[in-house]
Amino acid sequence: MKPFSRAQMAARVAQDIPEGWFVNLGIGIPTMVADHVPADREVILHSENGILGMGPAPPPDKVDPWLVNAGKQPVTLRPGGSFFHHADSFAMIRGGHLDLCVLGAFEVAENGDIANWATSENDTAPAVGGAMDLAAGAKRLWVVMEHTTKDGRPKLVERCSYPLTALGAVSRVYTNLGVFDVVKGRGFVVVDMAPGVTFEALQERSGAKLHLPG
Amino acid sequence: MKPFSRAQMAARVAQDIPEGWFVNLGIGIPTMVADHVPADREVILHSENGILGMGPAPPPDKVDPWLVNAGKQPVTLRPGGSFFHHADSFAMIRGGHLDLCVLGAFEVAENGDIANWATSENDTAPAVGGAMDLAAGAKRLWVVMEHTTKDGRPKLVERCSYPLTALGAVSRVYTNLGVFDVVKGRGFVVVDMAPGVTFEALQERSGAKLHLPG
Amino acid sequence: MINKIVRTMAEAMAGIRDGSTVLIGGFGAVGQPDALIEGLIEQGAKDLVCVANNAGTGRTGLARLMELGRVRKIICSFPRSAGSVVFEELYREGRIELEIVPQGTLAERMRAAGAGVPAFYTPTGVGTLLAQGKEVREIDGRPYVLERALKGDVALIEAWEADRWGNLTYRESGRNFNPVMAMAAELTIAQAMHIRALGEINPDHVVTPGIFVDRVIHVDRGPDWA
Amino acid sequence: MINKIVRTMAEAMAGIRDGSTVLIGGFGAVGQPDALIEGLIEQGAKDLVCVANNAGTGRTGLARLMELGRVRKIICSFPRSAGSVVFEELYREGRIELEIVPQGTLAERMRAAGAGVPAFYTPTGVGTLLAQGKEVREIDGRPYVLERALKGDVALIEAWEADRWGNLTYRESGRNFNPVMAMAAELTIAQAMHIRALGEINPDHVVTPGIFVDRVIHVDRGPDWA
Repeated sequence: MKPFSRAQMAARVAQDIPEGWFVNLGIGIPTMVADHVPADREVILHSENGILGMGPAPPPDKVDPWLVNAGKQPVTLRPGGSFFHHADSFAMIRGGHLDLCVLGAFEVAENGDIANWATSENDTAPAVGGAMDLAAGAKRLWVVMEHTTKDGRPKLVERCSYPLTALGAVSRVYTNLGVFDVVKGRGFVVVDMAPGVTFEALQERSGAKLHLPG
Repeated sequence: MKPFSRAQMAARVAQDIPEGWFVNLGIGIPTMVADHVPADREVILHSENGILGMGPAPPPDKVDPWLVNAGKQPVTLRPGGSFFHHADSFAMIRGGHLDLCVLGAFEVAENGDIANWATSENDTAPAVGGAMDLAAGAKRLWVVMEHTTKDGRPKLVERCSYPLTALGAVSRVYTNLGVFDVVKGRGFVVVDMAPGVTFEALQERSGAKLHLPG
Repeated sequence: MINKIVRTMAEAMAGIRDGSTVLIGGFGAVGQPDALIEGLIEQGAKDLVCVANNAGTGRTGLARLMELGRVRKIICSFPRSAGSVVFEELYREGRIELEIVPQGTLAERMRAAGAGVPAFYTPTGVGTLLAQGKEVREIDGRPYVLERALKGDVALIEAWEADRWGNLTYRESGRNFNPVMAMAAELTIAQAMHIRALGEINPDHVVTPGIFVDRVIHVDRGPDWA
Repeated sequence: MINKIVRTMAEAMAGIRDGSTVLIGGFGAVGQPDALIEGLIEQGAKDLVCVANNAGTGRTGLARLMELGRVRKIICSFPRSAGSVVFEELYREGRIELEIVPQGTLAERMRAAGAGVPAFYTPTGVGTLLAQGKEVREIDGRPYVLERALKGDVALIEAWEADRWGNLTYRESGRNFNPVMAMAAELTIAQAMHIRALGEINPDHVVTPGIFVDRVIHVDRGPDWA
């Protein structure tokens, strides 16, 4: 079994994004997706702090203090990019104008529910940021995450046990072991598997029933 | 009895507007108010089609086709003026950011109700424009109008008979015969009278009880 | 390469269906997408619901579209403007539906549609004919009317500058309803006085980011408007 | 002559009362009105409700204000950022109230306050902990949460340019919450990198018209930010 590396997962997502889409990438592996979009494919990145057309990080001597992404890291702007305020930025998100949002998650349920903002209901000072807006608002929500937790618990589940971010929002999940469509009325459908991974091995590491396509 | 002329009514309103106010002037006599604000007093005029800092009409050879007021007449922009879209413009109006709106009216009631957009409930194709937004939204609503209709019916009334524009919105009325505060729980209080007008003559031409100040 | 700039009016109008709700920008003649309205007349879609501040003037543009019997309903704030002869005829004869909406409510309903807000409360119209049949609710002691988002299938708008990503700027009071309608429609089509190279519009000065725009066509109004 | 430009921080802060709700602009360090926050610390108002995207970092600025015990409650989307040590201490000890709001709901609630919308429906948060106790309503088959406008007594914001009428522009991602907060507060105070003569800012490029701004103070962040 040869699980996908983080870079491979990011590349796999990037490969599925067509030219012209407006895309918001969450923190972590999702952010890495940008580096894997082919240079000749125009994908327009949105950052919830008011940027469209976000480009890669600048070299250290070219940092512009006025230009950061949602993770507060220095970024650049591509020609054709634009700036706007927070209400307009979230109007884009909540009004269904983003073609895609890619987020990490603690759990994804077979009905598309996602839990990615708080690990327990008694969490000290939970922090939600824009996750609920993005999950509820984007046209499509894809999740990229490890297939299981560090101690081996499945993250593809029947019902989320952590506090929810949004209901029925996820349409696709990319893990280090495979790619899954979330199909209404059916659940997780296996679209792709990492090299050497079998359906049985995948099912064993999942907390919900997996389905084969067709 | 020497009623105020339209120009005098406009001048009387202008005199009561302090420096620094943001003001929207309706069509008709209200528009004329702008010409009577002293040149050294900065009053910032708002036009609901997305202008702050509106200036007077340009000379015919200086007309800019991109710059019209809410009555679709050519205007100018003062230094410090700005342009914005309709939702932002009405956010200013409805969010209570205008210090004053001055409108014409068919009727004003002693409880501050105003009727100024439709003369009958069966009117063919009524047209409301921004009147309801302005009447409900501005911090203060002043009305400028003739004291009676052309056939002598009073326009200051106990209850409006025409379809309402807004409830309890008017705080002051300027007519050709006088100036009236609309005081909650009391009604029309006479603040000023045109030369030669007596309280009795005024009361005779009004459809609601008038009060003397104090 | 993303390129939203189309060369012909036929391309600009492609796919507009009968029964569509069409948002039409402009305030009077300013910022009104005249060429696109002509294009729509040419294109042929009928049974339309048109949303605009006014109900057309003279016998061209929106008035012509109505005169041709292609408009089932008009949603506007001020139908009875100087020269709205066609609308008045049709309205008198009961051949067009009218939904009259306060101007600010009209703008806010479209902004809401664009921002994912299905309904909102407003003080405008409380206690008037225009609130009849609508939910009224007291919030912190003041009554408000519940208004619904107003979404378009198509928006026809006019811009000052545009680039191939669909970024737009507007000129002076030509902005008016255009940016709000751009965000409220499934298919937003802009006519623009000037086409700029990508990156030529200062990113701080873009008013409508390209995410709200699907097609752009270059329409120069001529020297009077330059 | 209208002149919203004040010369001293004491003038800028005059009249801010104990118990005020203070909206604080910025996203991380960008567009954050550092000088005004220092001014507020100096000014002394206490028992404050602070609305900001984050809950402060390190031991300066908003974190310092909290450390001094002057903040009763914080309303934000992301309190637990790198270096939010003061907030975490106070929160653990139960010495500060927290209202956590999704970032878009936070922005929209303030925009609503500025636009005269007392409440609106949104899909964000439906079925989550953050919708608990809130009205949920189905509109056209989808459930939405009712959210209330969030108004400030004071807004502290940072701009790029300002003039004496209070017109403002912003720079790049320094715009963020600033224009929204400007419209949502009774008293809006802006620190600006550059003061321009009246008319020097292109009227098409003004982002926050002066109607939303009460006081402006010139604060130059220095060459790194120029």
